Amino acid sequence: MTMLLELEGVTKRFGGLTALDGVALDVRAGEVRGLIGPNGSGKSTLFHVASGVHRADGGRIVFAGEPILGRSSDAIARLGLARTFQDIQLFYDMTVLENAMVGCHRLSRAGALAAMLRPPWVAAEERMIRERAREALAFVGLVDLAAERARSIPYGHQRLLEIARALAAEPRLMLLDEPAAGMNPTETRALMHHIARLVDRGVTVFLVEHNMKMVMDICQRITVLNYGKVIASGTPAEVQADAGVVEAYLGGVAAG
Amino acid sequence: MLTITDLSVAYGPIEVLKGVSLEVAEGAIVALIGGNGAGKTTTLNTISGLLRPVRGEIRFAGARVDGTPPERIVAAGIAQVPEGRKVFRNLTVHECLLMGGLVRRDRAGVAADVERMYGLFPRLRERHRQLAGTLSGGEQQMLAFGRALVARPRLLLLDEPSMGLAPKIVADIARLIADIRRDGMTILLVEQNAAMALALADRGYVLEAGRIVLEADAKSLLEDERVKRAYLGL
Amino acid sequence: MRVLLAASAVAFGLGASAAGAQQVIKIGVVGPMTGAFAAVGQSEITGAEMRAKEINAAGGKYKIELVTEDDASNCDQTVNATVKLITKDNVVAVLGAMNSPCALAMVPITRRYKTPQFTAGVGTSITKQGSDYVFRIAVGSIGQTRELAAFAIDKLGQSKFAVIYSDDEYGASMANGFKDALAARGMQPLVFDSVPRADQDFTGQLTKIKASGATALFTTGAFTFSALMAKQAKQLGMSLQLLGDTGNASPKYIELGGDAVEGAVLVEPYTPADPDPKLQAFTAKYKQQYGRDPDGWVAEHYDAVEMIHQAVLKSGKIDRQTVRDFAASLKAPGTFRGILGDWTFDATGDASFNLYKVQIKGGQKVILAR
Amino acid sequence: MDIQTLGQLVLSGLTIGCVYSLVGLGFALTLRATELINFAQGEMVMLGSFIGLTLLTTTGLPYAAVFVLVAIAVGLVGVLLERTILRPILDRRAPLLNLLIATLGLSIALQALAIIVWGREPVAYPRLFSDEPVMVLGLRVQALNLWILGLGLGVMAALHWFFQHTMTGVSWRAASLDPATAALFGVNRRRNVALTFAISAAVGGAAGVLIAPLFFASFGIGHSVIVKAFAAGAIGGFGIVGTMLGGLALGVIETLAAGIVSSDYKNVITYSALLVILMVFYRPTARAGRSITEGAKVVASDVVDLMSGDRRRAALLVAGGAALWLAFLLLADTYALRITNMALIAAIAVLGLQLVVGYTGQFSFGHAAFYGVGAYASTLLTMKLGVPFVLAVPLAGATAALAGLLVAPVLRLSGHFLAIATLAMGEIVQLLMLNWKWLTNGAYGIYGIPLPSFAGWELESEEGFFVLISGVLALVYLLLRRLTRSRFGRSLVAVRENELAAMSSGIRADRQKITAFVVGSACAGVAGALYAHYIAYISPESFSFLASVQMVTMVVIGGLGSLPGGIVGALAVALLPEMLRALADYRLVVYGGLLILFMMFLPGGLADIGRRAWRLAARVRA
Repeated sequence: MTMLLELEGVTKRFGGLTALDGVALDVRAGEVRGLIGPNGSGKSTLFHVASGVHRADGGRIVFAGEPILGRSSDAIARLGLARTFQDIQLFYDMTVLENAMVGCHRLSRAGALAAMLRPPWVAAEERMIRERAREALAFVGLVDLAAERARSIPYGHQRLLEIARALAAEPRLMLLDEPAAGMNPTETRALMHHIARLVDRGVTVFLVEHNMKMVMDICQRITVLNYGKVIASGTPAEVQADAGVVEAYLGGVAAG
Repeated sequence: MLTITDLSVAYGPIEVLKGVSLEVAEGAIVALIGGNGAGKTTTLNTISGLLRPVRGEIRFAGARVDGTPPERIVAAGIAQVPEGRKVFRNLTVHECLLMGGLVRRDRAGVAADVERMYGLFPRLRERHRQLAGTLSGGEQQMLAFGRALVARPRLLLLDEPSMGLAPKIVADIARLIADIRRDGMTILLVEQNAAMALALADRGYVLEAGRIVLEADAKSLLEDERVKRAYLGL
Repeated sequence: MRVLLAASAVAFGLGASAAGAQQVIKIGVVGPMTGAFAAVGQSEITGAEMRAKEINAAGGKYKIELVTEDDASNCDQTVNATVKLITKDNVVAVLGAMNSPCALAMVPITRRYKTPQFTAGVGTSITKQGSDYVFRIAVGSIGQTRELAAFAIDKLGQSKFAVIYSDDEYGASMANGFKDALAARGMQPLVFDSVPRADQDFTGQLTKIKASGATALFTTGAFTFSALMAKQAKQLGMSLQLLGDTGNASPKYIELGGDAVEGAVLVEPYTPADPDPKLQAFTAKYKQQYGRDPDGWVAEHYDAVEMIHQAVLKSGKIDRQTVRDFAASLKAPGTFRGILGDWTFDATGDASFNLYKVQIKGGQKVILAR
Repeated sequence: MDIQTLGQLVLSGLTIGCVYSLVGLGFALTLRATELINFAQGEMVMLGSFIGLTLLTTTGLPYAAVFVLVAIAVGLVGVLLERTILRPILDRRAPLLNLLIATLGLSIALQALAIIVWGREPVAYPRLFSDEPVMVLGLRVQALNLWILGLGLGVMAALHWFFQHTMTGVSWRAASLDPATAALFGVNRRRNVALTFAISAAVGGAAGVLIAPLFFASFGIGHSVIVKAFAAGAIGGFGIVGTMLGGLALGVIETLAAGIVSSDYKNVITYSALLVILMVFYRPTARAGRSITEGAKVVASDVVDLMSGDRRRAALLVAGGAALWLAFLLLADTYALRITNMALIAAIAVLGLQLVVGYTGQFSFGHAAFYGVGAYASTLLTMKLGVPFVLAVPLAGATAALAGLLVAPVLRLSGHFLAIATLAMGEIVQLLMLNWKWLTNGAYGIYGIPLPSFAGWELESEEGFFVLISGVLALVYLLLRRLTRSRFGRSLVAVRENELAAMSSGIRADRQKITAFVVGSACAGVAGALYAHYIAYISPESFSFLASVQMVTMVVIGGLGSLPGGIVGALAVALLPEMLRALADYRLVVYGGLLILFMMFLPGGLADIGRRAWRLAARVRA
């Protein structure tokens, strides 16, 4: 198994606060990897650093064999890393379909000049984009809402739309930041099903989630972050048995 | 003391709370737990008057307060320690504490209460001229507590007080909450750290996707299998 | 929009029929009634209006109707307004614009529609476009500055000049004219600097002048600018012989400048200081109607209206070409005499009359020479 | 230069700097409390100068007393304006751009009202103090300057004290940092906004009564300082102390520049310094703040578009448009054609701006600069190099595009910093037109620009121009329509809607923004070229900041993010003042008032009306 994403000694500081403190972690191609930890432990920061939204202050990040620390988020996205956000980030005034179409950006190439002159290949490309976007929507079951504005669809669907947009880019690695947040149990079950199918399509998934049941059920390996440091890494069973993890999650208060 | 009945709140077309009802008895700590996005913060912000409900009502000490502007709510005796602390970064520690007493008429009383907070949190006294943004996370949380307490509330709303804090400091915060309660404060505590919240609370509610799915006294919630699996990671 | 235009046409039609047997001479006036140069536009309108009222009150064969359009010193609006005056209001001649660039922008239009344009804009290029239909009713920048420079050198004994101009077409024309006039006498200004039009603080420029050792200062631009220069020079304790062109010849210059402009020497086409009874009567009448002394612009537009009136009277035709030909025929003194004296236009359409050299003494203008 | 002179320059710079600081504070305060750039701030200065004059001449009160009274009076005016005009718009959560246009309308209307009340001519203040200079540290200083410095610095000190040491001041600062949390502790947002407007207007009025004795009271007095004052705020990061220091620094810099270097380049130096400061210090804050177009009912997708969906309907629309066009060509009179032609030229430039502002969400206060570049390029190419018209126009577009590319680095800024940077950029371009005399003929401008000619046939008639201009407009419209409905167009809207998500989808946000800006500049360049050959005379004055502001107005009135809206907006804004000619003095009062009303009741622009009407029609037919 090859390593798709590798982090080594990654450190990120915000002012006086050290959000990530020498984090080392690797994601293997083809696995579903979980990242858990208390709120504020640095999980989202790690995703931001890995996807280029924030620049790490130190360490090494390699994605698909290329060092990516210091590259911009769009450059990293073009390498095949797609992601969703904890606080959903959609193009709210665009339609559901158009959101997914923007996801196809990395797979197409028509620029401003081509758009104005519109040679035949541009029309073909546009059709391709539309098809792929529809397919991505169909994958998460949103195709019926294609013409709705992203703003006006329910919260759970907005989360799925973010996943569809990421999927439309045909990524190698998908980072999902709390995909089940705000979903009811039925929606969460459907989401788990979607993630399993993603893996079947050959997409590697790296996710942050608070819903323990979901994490334990679908992840092959889990890394636990606390106070910006990795405190445990291993299979769900190993992590659950780790005394340090229990301590961190319970915040030092005896839980009876 | 606080009674919420069938509360629904929406951001634009999207309903975030779908008929929430809960009750906080005088002198009690009530925990509201749930995952991110479940609607916990929305509940607190609606109580504080920052959001207007679409349906339902909120009664505080017998009077309806839903739809009342936030400055009246805080004057009526409900103060909030918001999620992520939200200290005023470019104000000094002292000014932040004074902000807590903004709606109070008695300047002398505010000054005395600020002094009391310095007694309670000696770190804040040391740094009273420093900008709040330069404090550490734990110190900011103390400041946020102090700021809310200067308002002299009867009901304190706490939004994720443990968030992003080291275990040792979380323990300090838990002790602080217990102390405040011992002085007779009523507290509505929103937490993702369910273990900590339920250990402190008398009663607990579980919020999922805008609905209350469980409610019971805290002890029995801690024993509940669903809660254990979903929120305690056990 | 067409409805509105139609409505205004109807309104004009009614106005004409109410005038009865009198024939109406329609004259267009375009200039700045709003914006930074609104005060200059005020002189333009009132001058034309005063003569029009007199003619109408006399009840002769012809009645003057002025159609006034604001251009806010914006050349696009000038052109729009000119087209409106010519094609919609069917005026026999257009007075304006006041701002040289705007007057310049009008030239292609008045030439195309063969409509005489009488402008007080002094910019050199206005009459250089080869149009037969443009007449400058003021003394151009070259003529003015030549007279001013000669007077300053010969009669005031100055040789160390500083020139500060506002950075627009007017200021540049005047300043360069002055510089050329000095060069013709083998002199160079010690300071030759421009200021952005919106600026109001000139300490920097004045400091430079002080350092240069100049003894005379020629400022050109809006009179507000010149008055401010004078005030700030005085505040810095500088005593300079101030020189000004016709742009400063407004009574406002003295009012705004106060004792800072005491001693300034100006050239102007009209001065209320002239003891000539006819001119004194004109001054008194204007003052009674508009509450201040008339300036050169007032007199120029007053005369222009009368010139158009004369052209129509002489030919008996209300016709653009007739008015143009009449103006073009004024080659020698004696054909048409107005407040400013005998009117003549050279081949390019430039008017020429002697300018008064006046000095401000005790807040009043005193004639030094003509 | 001796130390004496240097001291004199610095002192004078500080005096004018005081005024920049005060007016700049007004900008900074409203900006921080409401994120609004208040164009009417200059009119508070104007009101201050006139009210001060009236009080001085009628009551004979001492200057200091008048100063205080004026500050109070103008402060009350500020509250009144906030209550009646700005609050209703703020309450609708209208996009910031709409508010900006409303304050612009307010500024126009107040200036026009001032003309009606106080007349067109500037009025000198009565002499307040002896002209005898006082010697301070070996410098000759006028008593007046000392008063200005003293009162100005006094007001600033008082404001500083207010914001640092009173509970109201502290709560104001808290609310400007984090309104939601401040509300939790009892800061009433509305009251806070009203307070902000009161203070901003009061310091503006105070500034007016300070500068008027130096510069005369006139309706345009505020106009001359607001750009510099805004720059002062930007230099100080729109902080309270920062703006005070920024204004003083700016005053000193520009006075020294005029005294030591050349006054020709004084403002070039000032604006360049401003650009450098912005680019160096304000990049990190780039992504902060609400976007200017947020909340706008912008067209983002083709589902709400008029043309798509139904081919027959589209054909009908095109046919109807063509018929209207032909009817206008045949029936309109010369004047109507003339003003329509001018408006259509503006529309071409506005389409380009629509791409930048409406689709990309970037602010530009310098669009007229590219219009000017195009005008000069085509003029010089045809007159100096003999390039034929049909080649000169596209080349002018290319030149403007190149100019757009050159200044594109400013696009790294965002929000208000981008606004001020584009403004400075526009001013610099205009100043270069003035100062590169060998090329542009400086302030004289260039006259005798040849008419368009096609293989020896000269275009002269208004009808001919109408055909030419509307043809170019149609072409530009078609190209931009294709552009906006493409992968590229979607990526622009994506960047505007959510830059973070756009970049995470692989979109090079900076490059897309720059491309849009360059295309927008090219449109302006083509429009400028047509303008030059149509009007036959150009000078730097035609391409000022005000022209840029008017283009932004056209975009907003037309409707953000709508290409047909851009055209209709240009027509409406260009033709409205012409239609109001009959109102004479009241013309601009009505025009300004209409702008305000429009922003109050039609925040979505004319495009929104069109969309609603279309949907209604579609429903009726269905």
